[in-house]
Amino acid sequence: MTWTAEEMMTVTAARALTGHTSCFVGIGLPSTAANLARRLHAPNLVLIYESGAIGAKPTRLPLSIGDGELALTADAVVSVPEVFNYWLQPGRIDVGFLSAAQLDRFANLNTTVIGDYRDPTVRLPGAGGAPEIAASCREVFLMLRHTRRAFVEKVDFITSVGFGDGPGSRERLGLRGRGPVLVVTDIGVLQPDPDTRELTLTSLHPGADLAAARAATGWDLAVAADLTETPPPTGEELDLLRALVKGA
Amino acid sequence: MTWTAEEMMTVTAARALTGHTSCFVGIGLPSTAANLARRLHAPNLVLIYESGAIGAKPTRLPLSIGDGELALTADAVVSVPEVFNYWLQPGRIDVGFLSAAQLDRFANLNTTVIGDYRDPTVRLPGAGGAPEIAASCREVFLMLRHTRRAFVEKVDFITSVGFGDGPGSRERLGLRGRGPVLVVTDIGVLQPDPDTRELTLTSLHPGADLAAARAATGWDLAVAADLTETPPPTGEELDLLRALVKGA
Amino acid sequence: MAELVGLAEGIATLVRDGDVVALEGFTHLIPVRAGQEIIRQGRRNLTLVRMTPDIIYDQLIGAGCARALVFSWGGNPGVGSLHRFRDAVSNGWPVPLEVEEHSHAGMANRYVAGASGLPFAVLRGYAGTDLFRHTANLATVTCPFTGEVLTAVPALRPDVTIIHAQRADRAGNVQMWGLTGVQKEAVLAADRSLVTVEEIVDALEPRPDAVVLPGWTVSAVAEVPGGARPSYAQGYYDRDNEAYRAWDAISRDRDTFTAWLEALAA
Amino acid sequence: MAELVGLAEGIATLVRDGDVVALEGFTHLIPVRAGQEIIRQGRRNLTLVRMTPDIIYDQLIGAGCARALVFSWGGNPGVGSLHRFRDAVSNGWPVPLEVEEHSHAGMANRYVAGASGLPFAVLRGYAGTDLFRHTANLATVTCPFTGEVLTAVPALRPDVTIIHAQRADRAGNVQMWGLTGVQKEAVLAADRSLVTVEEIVDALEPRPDAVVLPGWTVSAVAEVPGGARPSYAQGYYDRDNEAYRAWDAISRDRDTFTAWLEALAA
Repeated sequence: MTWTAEEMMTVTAARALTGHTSCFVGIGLPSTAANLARRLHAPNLVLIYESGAIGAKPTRLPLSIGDGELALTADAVVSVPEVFNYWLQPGRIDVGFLSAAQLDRFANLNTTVIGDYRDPTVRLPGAGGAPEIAASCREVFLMLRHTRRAFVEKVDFITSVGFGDGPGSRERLGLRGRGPVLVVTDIGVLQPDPDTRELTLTSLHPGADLAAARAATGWDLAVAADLTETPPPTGEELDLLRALVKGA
Repeated sequence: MTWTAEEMMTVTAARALTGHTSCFVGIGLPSTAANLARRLHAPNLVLIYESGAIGAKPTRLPLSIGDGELALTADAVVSVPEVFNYWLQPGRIDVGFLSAAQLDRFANLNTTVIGDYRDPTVRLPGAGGAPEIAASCREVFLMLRHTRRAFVEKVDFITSVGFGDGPGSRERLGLRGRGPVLVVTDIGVLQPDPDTRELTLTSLHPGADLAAARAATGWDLAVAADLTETPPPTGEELDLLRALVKGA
Repeated sequence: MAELVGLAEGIATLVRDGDVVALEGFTHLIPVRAGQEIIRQGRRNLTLVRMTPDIIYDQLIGAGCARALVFSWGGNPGVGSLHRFRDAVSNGWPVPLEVEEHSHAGMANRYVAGASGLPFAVLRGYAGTDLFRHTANLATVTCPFTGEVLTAVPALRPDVTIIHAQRADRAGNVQMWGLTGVQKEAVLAADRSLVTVEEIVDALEPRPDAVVLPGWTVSAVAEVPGGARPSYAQGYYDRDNEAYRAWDAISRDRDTFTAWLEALAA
Repeated sequence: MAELVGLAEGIATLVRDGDVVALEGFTHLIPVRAGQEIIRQGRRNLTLVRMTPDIIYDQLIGAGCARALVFSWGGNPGVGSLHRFRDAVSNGWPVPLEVEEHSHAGMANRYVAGASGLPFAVLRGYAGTDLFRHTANLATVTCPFTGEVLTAVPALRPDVTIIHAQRADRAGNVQMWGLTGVQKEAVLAADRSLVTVEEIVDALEPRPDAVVLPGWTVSAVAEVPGGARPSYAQGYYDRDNEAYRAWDAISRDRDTFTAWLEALAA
């Protein structure tokens, strides 16, 4: 059985979502992963979209966060100010999904510009909900491709804070969530070291090798002593995922 | 034709409400006056109840501000925080109705305590929406019985600010509404002097006399040079008012 | 997820002596039966919070459940004064009652701050009033952009908030409609919450002017038909004005009130 | 009271050169047709405000209507970048574009402050980000009760806000439903407002998840069926994804864009 890198990422993220977890999801891979988890092992997962759908249960993948399907299947539909003020800010939401164009070893994220802010090489979309998702969700999951362009020594712009410059940073900044606890890439899985907060490779996807991971990382990559292999996607996982994506 | 003092007050207040005025009304005489005006000369009057009914068109007088009739006939039903933050605070509402247990010559109002705050002679209901209604409505109408106990030299507690200690007070306090422009009592009508802001008797109801007004006022009552007589209630006004009250 | 419980069980597990307890419902959907269950279970030293304390708070105060009241308007709507509240404030009967009073705008914003995870809220309010001289929990804050001075009120975070709603489903999702006041904010601001409902249904069909509180935001739901009487429950019953008038007579006098209290306990 | 107008008349009377203009609609009910009418009428030096500038703002920017953009996320949702926006930021084509960027939470709260008549709003946001180094309109405020330091954002008060809704009645009362985003706040925060609607009806029957803006809070209402295409209008039409993808090709190149612009003007 074969699968794509994207399928491996999506299945790995979906597995990390369990129970009654409430989950702040954007569109794209996170939404796919969360909806896959609801169809697999986490039927009670609470999906919250920043467009105002609380407890959405889409029967197909939404085309955008404005998809009527989200409003029509939600437990409650609220205004955008309410989503951020009453739901995200107080830390009610367990998991927030984010991605980025750049991240550093402390999982600080850049979605604003590549290059100089006033004269950028690439102008990116900007912050959106990310700074407050990174600050206030109880935990943050990251999903992004593992490349040297993305995994950089220093991000060009800190759009969202991971662990700042290391231990104690989040506390000093008054960020109440635990921060990024899981980074799922197309090569493997990284998790912050409990002491140094530095992202550490804890698992390699089937077929990926450590040299590739190091080569795709712009800093000297820390590797867990007990580096494991990510269990491959099961037939059920792949079937459900493919049906979900096809249905969109 | 005869009428009660309360009917005279209600009709007089109703006449002052015209056009598309938006009106923040409580229960009791103000609600009766506003609903009478809608049935007389101001069918487009917008009634706003602090319980969250924006543009209520009750077919009968509400029993309380929680009356379902208000929600069922409103243009929009909103939360209580929204009523105060989005509707009252920005100064969107033209007229606010208030009453009080005590008022002074500058129309400062007391609805909190008679006597000492910590050891009151009479504990009154308190502020409710009054301080912000008095601060933020474009204009304030007052309705209360004209007695020496109510019209006092100095209120025991300033619950809501009229003109403070005179000209400039509202500006210094950052109160953006014009303040009380009309006081309707069972004896007559008082309006603030344009220069001194002191309440001045501008009209006496039919049958009331100036001596009675002076006797019922706890300070040396200012009287307008062109003191007029309030036009008596018309048959139509009384018929509609009585039907309205009977229907409640 | 919200647990489905009986009213007695819900009060027993969620409301503790000394708690800060908010019962909200802005003249509509007042959780009267839940308040009376607090009296029955003999809770003491509660700090009672409510924008509009009316007869249910008069009953709680008269029964000696409260050591403090945080409020913005206290009265028997359309009838007159709260005699048990007055007796507690003026004579300390049956126990002394501390009072912290605000305006409606201030109380509403205190709940908003609590629901939003903020320590305070900003409003244009209280300016020039004597509330600033007597209410400790007020301050000013200066706009960092305009220099304008505004009023700040601290967040309200009740230990437990109790409200009454029309419906819940078996997963504990709560639906209320009509005038829903400050109830959503009061529940989201609290550590724990109990919602009494007219009925528990299989599914909550969407309807106009409805507010839904997902079950995972509520601690417990109890089916209590008539739980808001004598106040309104839109779609179920209207206000029983006679009961409000009758309360005036019952509450005027300590003996008639005590007799009422004994009848309630019986 | 809201006046019922044609779209061209509404834009002509309400939108002026140099205005601060907000077109809101959070990926649903985006006022696309109204934005294109602004291009047709050749408005210049606008400060465009929008949480999520997408293809309609790419069009306005490419057409040279804007001197500044205030936003929190700019992109072609599900497709990629906004090429006209990038060209303006990187190369000043066709005119230089000043950028003031925020987070969604910051923008939403800026509208809330504007709608509430407050000069600023308080939130837990931006902490530790480089936004503080590059966005002038940010400050901190200290809680007078706890001493905690929070972020302050200034109120947004557009000269004119434009939104698209499903329905209005002949008195100009506006009804929208589904995901209604920040539109109520954006309208209440503005001096003037224009609402385009799918249809004008005799009566607005109440319905679930509906937000109503009374006619007296709106300057003008224009009936513009399909006014939100290619975005959604719940109950009327779905998103036209193909159009979003097509925009990527049209906007990539100045010449193809210019041809599109001439076709629009024709």
